Amino acid sequence: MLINSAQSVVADALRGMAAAHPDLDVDVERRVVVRRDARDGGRVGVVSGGGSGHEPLHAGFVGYGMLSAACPGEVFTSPVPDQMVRAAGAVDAGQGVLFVVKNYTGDVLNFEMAAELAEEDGLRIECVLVDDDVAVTDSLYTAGRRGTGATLFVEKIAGAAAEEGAPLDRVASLARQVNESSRSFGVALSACTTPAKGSPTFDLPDGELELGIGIHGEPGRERRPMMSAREIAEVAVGAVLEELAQIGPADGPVLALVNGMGATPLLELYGFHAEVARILAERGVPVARTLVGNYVTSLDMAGCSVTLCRADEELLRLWDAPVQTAALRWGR
Amino acid sequence: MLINSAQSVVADALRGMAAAHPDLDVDVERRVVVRRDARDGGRVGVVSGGGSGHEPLHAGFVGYGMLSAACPGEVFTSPVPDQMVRAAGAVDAGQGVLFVVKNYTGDVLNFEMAAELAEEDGLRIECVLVDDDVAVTDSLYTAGRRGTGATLFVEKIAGAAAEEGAPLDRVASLARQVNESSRSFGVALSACTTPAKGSPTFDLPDGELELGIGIHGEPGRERRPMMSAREIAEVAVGAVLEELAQIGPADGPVLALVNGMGATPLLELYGFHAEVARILAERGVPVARTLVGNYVTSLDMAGCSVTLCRADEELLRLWDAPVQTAALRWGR
Amino acid sequence: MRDADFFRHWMAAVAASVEREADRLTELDSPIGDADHGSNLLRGFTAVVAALGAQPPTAAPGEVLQLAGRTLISTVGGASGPLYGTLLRRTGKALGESDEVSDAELRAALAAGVDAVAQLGGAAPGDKTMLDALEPGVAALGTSYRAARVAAENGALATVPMRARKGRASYLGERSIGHQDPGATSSALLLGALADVAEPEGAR
Amino acid sequence: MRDADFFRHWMAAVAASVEREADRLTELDSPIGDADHGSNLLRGFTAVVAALGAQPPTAAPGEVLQLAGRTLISTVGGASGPLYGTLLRRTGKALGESDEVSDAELRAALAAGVDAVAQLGGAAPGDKTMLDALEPGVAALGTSYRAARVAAENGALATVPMRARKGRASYLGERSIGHQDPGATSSALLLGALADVAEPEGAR
Ligand SMILES: Nc1ncnc2c1ncn2[C@@H]1O[C@H](COP(=O)(O)OP(=O)(O)O)[C@@H](O)[C@H]1O
Ligand SMILES: Nc1ncnc2c1ncn2[C@@H]1O[C@H](COP(=O)(O)OP(=O)(O)O)[C@@H](O)[C@H]1O
Ligand SMILES: [Mg+2]
Ligand SMILES: [Mg+2]
Ligand SMILES: [Mg+2]
Ligand SMILES: [Mg+2]
Repeated sequence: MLINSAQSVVADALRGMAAAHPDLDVDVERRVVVRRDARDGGRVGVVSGGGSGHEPLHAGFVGYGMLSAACPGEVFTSPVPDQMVRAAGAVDAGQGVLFVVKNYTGDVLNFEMAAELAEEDGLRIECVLVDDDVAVTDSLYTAGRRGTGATLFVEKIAGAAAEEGAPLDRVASLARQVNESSRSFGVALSACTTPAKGSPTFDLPDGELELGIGIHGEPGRERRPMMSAREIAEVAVGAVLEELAQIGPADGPVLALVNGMGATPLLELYGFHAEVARILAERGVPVARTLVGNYVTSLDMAGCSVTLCRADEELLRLWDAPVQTAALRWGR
Repeated sequence: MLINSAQSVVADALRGMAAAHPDLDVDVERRVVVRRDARDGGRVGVVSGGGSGHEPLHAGFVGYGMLSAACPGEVFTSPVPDQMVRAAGAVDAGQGVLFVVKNYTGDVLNFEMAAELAEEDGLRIECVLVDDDVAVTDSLYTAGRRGTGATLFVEKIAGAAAEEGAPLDRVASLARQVNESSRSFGVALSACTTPAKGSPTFDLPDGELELGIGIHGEPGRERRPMMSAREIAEVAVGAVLEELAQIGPADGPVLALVNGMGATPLLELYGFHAEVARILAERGVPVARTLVGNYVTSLDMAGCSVTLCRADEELLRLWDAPVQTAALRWGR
Repeated sequence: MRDADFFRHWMAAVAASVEREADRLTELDSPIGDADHGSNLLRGFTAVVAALGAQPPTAAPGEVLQLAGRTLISTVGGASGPLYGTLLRRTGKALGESDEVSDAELRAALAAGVDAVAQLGGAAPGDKTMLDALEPGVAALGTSYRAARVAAENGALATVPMRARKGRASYLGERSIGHQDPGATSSALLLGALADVAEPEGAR
Repeated sequence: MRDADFFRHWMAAVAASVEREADRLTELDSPIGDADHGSNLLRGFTAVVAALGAQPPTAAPGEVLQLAGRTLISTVGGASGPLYGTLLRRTGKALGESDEVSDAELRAALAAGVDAVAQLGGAAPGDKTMLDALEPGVAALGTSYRAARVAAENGALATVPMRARKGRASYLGERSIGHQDPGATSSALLLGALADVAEPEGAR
């Protein structure tokens, strides 16, 4: 691994972000990355965070039109409440703050505690839970669906609404709409290696893959002999469309995120996207916008995920709105 | 590997690019990716290409303010002259075309043949060779320094000049200036696996690394026991600065590219950049602009490279100029 | 009666056993989790020991545990940070402000702490979580500290055949069966350390 | 005298041996190259066979080799595409337009082709490239086709201890020593196929 030590990985990365992005205010000690002009213009703050190892999520999405601040935890470990409280304080311009929380027990508990503390400090806080991963059934027998690729959609669209001056309630309800309209499915072709463990988190022999993985190096729901990109796309898109159908009848196009888990070459990812696009076309699902790349990663895991979000005109407009962050940039 | 077959990898990726980027004109059959509005405005054309497996280089850099067209070869195999001839014909607006060629025997020979053929068709062609990799000594005993990270700088700055309407000679001389002002050094923490071979191109045990690697999965100049990010940065930055010093005394700041080889998590890459930035600061080298990410990759190789380019005010201005491509985007 | 030093020793003993067992906890967290439980608790209890070292020596037992809990919340993250943090904070609060507490008071306070964990995390025994060690362990305190240790250890072992219904392991469904829960394992360490401090080797 | 069919058979024989040896060529290209030489030539000679199949049967020997060369240039890429393409094109050009060529004419034409390769790539024998098999191989054609095959094979073997000065292997410096050059190996296949076609098994 390209590291100094397992202990220093997150602090080192934050020092690097500070050096690379002068428009970010990076508190390496307290682990908060804040957009320098977060408080100018009296906007609603949008704060997210989670375990590290998913870069560019979240810190790479801090900036104009997206996140006001991000709180990176240890690798695959949700941040602690102190970080979110500090971030909320740093970005609040009197209009309140939205917490974007991926649905993992740790993230939920820590953000909840932070919300309580920040509210005690007099801030208005709303939380939106992201739970888009269809590989996990949302039932009494699980901690609920995981938050994965849809996080990018939620952060982009909530950030755009906040940038426009939408009030907290509206920013929060848009964020919830995006989450409820999004579903994801992920596949691993290799396990990943956390700095602390130093060896792959599970054993996945060459020639096998895991279907229905999350983004924390945990095994998926099912192991299979290696499949072609075409077959993998069938499974992933099929699973996502099936769950989207349960929300209700389609009423518009989708936003598509074809996401690499970290170690899958862009060459392969584009080839995989060709299959995704073909399948969507065959099933009559119009795609309004597409993003192909490594956005919500799992360290050095090889694999990919597909996220689709049903987008009405308002969501599309907010998706297209200018954004200027380390990892996502257009229109500005 | 996330593929359909080793034979279809490049065609599949091009189908995916076509689906994801409607503003690109992707000829999957003939393997040419052209900016749709390449001929509007009567600009000089800037065409590059090379073996596939380095994505987003080059096709990810086709668009406003950068490349007019790209010619992707098979994986790690330079494209054939027919591709470059076709690309030149597709982008020429009467102002001539610059070929940006990485210095590998195959690329040089194929681009040279293409230039001859295009000139026979009546086009004005200039070629610029990119050879920035200091791990290879440029002597009678080698094929000369390899073209690696500086390719991004050359393509961005030549593209910006062309976008502004600079004539072919000027675009070419700027491109040469960028190349002559740039040096790179790369390190592999793992080998990569080409689809055709299906297993790592060389054997690199855990706990060892290769110093001075290129971008084609070839071994480097030297194998060493694993080093820390700090130590690797010392070696890489030291080697680059030493070679830059031989060009002449420093007369301004540098552009820095801290580049991932494909499978190195962004978390680690930023941590590595922290060391690069520290060393540059300690040695009194001012950094004007920084790019951290996977830009000039080697399939699923883990590792990184450092490229520095001495930039005068004109180069900085052209670097900052708006760019809108799949993989590099700002100011627009 | 147990004074503040008793609780400081307990926390130091937990820190020591977490340090000893960190790799095993992370290992257990690999097949059914995200391979961080050991490093999470190591980071947390190292910080607890440092925080308690900086706390005024006049602190009451309840204050010791509350500071330990707050420190876990501020340094661990993940699921275990808020859960163990709440366990110790609530236990500390229940102990009140007296300088010495009886074993019966401690037992009642720990029971309140475990309830708070169940409430916060929404889990019940049988869900394959730390509660599967904490509940039987704390219940057995009525017998002896050593009995609590044994009950917690058995509780941790009993998670092996369970199918997880809370936390990350629940994502695996059927595939979570056959693995011991890391949090239940660390809970057994917590109660084991308590037994060590309350009934030291020599006293056995 | 050798007619156009002789050259078509030669190219088909090269395609067959490249198909047989593709994995080995790629394997040789791994430690000192980029692991594509086998697939490059397989792609190229498969296209050559297809192109020749579509060529009018009236084509002269020189036209057969020129089409083969152009096809390699248009389908292979890499270093070997232009180099082998030039070898065959230049050889074809040197054969002129006659319907039959003598062995002596072929020998002279191949020598011109090899010179063109040396000129295009700037390499000389001893640089650990295809020239280390082509030069001695074509020189030995004066003796016999079989001698050419043997000389080319020996030339390929002789690249093992060489330090590369051209192509990708040169980047490795000292570390290129000890490996056989893939291009020299495929050149030996090329001349071996020529020997097979010119002096078939039965004739030996
Ligand atoms: N809802 C819950 N209630 C009680 N304990 C839980 C719950 N969710 C998880 N746990 C415990 O937390 C442990 C995992 O802790 P840890 O690995 O530190 O956090 P994370 O799961 O966030 O990575 C599990 O083994 C389990 O015992
Ligand atoms: N300058 C050169 N002159 C002659 N032959 C060369 C030269 N450069 C490379 N070669 C030959 O080309 C072979 C490699 O071909 P190939 O692997 O297909 O292309 P690439 O090196 O572009 O991947 C080498 O083994 C060598 O024999
Ligand atoms: Mg965790
Ligand atoms: Mg090649
Ligand atoms: Mg865990
Ligand atoms: Mg090669």
